[in-house]
Amino acid sequence: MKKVYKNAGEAIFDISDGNTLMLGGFGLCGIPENCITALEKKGVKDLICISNNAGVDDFGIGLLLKNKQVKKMIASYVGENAEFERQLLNGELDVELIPQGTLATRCMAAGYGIPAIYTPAGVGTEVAEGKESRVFKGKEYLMEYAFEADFALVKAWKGDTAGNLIYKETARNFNPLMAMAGQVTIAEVEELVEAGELNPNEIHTPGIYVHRIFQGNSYEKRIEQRTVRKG
Amino acid sequence: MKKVYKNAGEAIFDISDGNTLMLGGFGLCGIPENCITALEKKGVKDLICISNNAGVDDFGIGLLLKNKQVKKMIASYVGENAEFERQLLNGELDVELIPQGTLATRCMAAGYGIPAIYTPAGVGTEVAEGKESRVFKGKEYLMEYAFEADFALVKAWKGDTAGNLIYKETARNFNPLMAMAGQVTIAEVEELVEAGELNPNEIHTPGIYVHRIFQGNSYEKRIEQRTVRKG
Amino acid sequence: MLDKNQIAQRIAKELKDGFYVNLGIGIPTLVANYIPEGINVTLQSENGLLGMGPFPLEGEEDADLINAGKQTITTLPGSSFFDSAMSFGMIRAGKVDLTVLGAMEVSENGDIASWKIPGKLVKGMGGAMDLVASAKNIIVAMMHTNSKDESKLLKRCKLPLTGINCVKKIVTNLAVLEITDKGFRLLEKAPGVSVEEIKSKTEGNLIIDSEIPDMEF
Amino acid sequence: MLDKNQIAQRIAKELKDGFYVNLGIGIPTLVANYIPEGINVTLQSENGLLGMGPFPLEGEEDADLINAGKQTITTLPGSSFFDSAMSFGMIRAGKVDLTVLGAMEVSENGDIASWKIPGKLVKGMGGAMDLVASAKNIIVAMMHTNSKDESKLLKRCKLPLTGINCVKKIVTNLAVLEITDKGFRLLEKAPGVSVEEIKSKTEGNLIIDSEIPDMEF
Repeated sequence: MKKVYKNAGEAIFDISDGNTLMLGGFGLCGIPENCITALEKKGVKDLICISNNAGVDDFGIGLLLKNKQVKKMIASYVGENAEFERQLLNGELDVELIPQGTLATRCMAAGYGIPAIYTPAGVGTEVAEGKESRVFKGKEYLMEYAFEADFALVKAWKGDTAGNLIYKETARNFNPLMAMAGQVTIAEVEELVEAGELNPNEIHTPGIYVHRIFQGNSYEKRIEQRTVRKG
Repeated sequence: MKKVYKNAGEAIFDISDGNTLMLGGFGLCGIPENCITALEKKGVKDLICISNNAGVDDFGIGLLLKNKQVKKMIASYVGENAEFERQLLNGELDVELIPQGTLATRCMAAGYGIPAIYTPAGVGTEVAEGKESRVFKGKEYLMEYAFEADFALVKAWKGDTAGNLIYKETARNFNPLMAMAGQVTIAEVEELVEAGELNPNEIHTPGIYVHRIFQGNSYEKRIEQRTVRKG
Repeated sequence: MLDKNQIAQRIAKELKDGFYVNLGIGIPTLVANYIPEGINVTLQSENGLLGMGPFPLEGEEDADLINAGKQTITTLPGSSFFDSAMSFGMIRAGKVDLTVLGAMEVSENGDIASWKIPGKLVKGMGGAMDLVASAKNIIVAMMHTNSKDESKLLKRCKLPLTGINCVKKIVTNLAVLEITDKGFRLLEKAPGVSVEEIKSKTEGNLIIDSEIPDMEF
Repeated sequence: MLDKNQIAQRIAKELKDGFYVNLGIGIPTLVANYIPEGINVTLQSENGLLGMGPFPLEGEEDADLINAGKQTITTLPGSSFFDSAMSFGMIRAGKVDLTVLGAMEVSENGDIASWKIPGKLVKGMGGAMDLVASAKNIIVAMMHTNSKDESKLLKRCKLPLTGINCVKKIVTNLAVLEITDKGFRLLEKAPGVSVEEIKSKTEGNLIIDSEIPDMEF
């Protein structure tokens, strides 16, 4: 059972129209660049994308939006994308906004086989509408269900042929959570090594969660807000 | 706000009779040896201990049992301890046995501020008695509450003055989960270094969860089942 | 009347040694510039970092190291990285001592509206709903009135809520107020601002139960 | 009639390339000795390890590296360590392809009793309840009868249950059986064992719907 694929195109071979995808990353940090490009090229349509953000106009999930491949976006913040705005206002795109911690925890719950969790986020707001709520020790919580996704597309720093992943700095974000949650998890890594070359004590995502892995290339790693201080 | 304490005796100064303690470790692997010895010396009584196991007769939590300091033991497996057996049969000790994954997840839930989770473990067994159950997608789950503990006593391999912890191999087990769950978390480490000396990408328990830390000494690290193969 | 930096400076006085603090985007971010001498504070960024440092030097930006505002940043000694579930886990569990965030409206019972203006495009709540639902101590940093000079301290919020009964304290360009059972209790006024002006610009119930001192910095 | 090693050997034939497998204490542990050539299997130990290797060489024991039976072990290339919540998380989420465990009793509907004998001291269920409640595929390895020569394959379990409707297959010293809607379906018999003997030692409903072949190894 080989997990290693040659490139993104091969790794996403069976992603189909209408599939639900989780895409790791926070803003443009830690996004599966190669997989997104391959999806754009493949032209699959009517995708339901679960991702914290929707990229920018010409990068990240923004590429799939521009190409009209996304039917529905489930995210916590989508403010950086004019094309997104246009499609939403035109009714071309469906969007479901959920609190960031709820998004993260619903992914984790899926990876941990926990069908539902309770969180106070959104109590008393429109997020609570239609949701079951419950009081524990005097505080109100919403019941939130684990996410399901046909595929999770994640990006790691280093990976090995057994599927183990190590993320770098804040590029970790949603990646390990989504990696656990996909029916099929596809990981692209900056550096792919043989099993045994990563320290087992430093693995962030154990290989059991990763079904396919490939070494990505030409990472742009675009910075959204380049902020610097004077030396 | 200094988190660093000189030794176990100073770090556990305010643990009192009747407190609920979580103790990390699986069997004798990764147990807070120094804290246990200090508790034995301090002689606090009527403790409620949450730990996967109860040590052996003369090591680990077994030391506290022998000293009759434990009122109640919450664990998943307690089969290695004759003194435990004696006290239990004599009605000197109260015991609550819960599935190991439920134990782990109830600690994690506490650390994540999630008041209750659902797990299928124990459905249809005596573990389910008196518990609320619920069906999700045709499968039955039990609702299990997050644990509460006055103190969590954990053991790590390396730690820094900011309270960050790194565990070694399978000595990780319940330690990071309990570290997140204690009202006050006390970590003993084999090697304590200055903040900045550990790689922030390799931290298992972020310092925010750790209130007190000290460098332990004289680690015995007793092996329960020494199994070897021929060379 | 305070400018944004002075609001941040006043809020920084609320910091205590050993605090873990989450600073929102906008004025709250500026608080980091005024951490008092001798006080050690650890900044949490909800995208997965404890121990956030200042912006990097030019040329030292790292695309893998950003804050929740997607700005390039640095880390300080003792920092740690983690995933988004653990990040909101520590927030939900009350491990973060203080959360400072902006708002469009705050009501006299501590409700906050900060994420959505009906009719305008919705950008999303990001982590704000998680933060306000869970933080032990929430300080709102905002202007006392909106661009139409209408009060942002209301009897009830008019905009869609971010969270309910959660704000503890408010620092505006005019005043420091705390939320009580009976409404906004005026604690301090900005230098040069009269109690009358604060009264006139506070729609919600304003409690003035003593001589109101000027803010100190 | 099979010995314990032969039971393990027969179970090893159920392994498929790429499988993640959790082996319980006792006979299940022996399965690791019979993994077929050319098949790559990753062993999970629920105390927090994927990629468990054999026992260490004498003198190379590491107190920090044990399996769920508290035995000193080693790791293989590609292994990883994690905490107990993640360990049971991957079990609960169905990521472990096969679980092999012992039992005191199995009933014809797939219930299993394995952790408690009333009147005897209770040692605890450890991770068994989590495993049986969540595993995709559970094979029970056990003797067909107990020390009093009473059947362990029952209509209903008499001992306190570990889990319900979960066992898929049973390999005993006498036979290989699978659980169906109507009871135990006999698949294979141990060399030298008659169908009659299996019938007489199986209390639960036994389905024999074809010629029963001898087990192959």
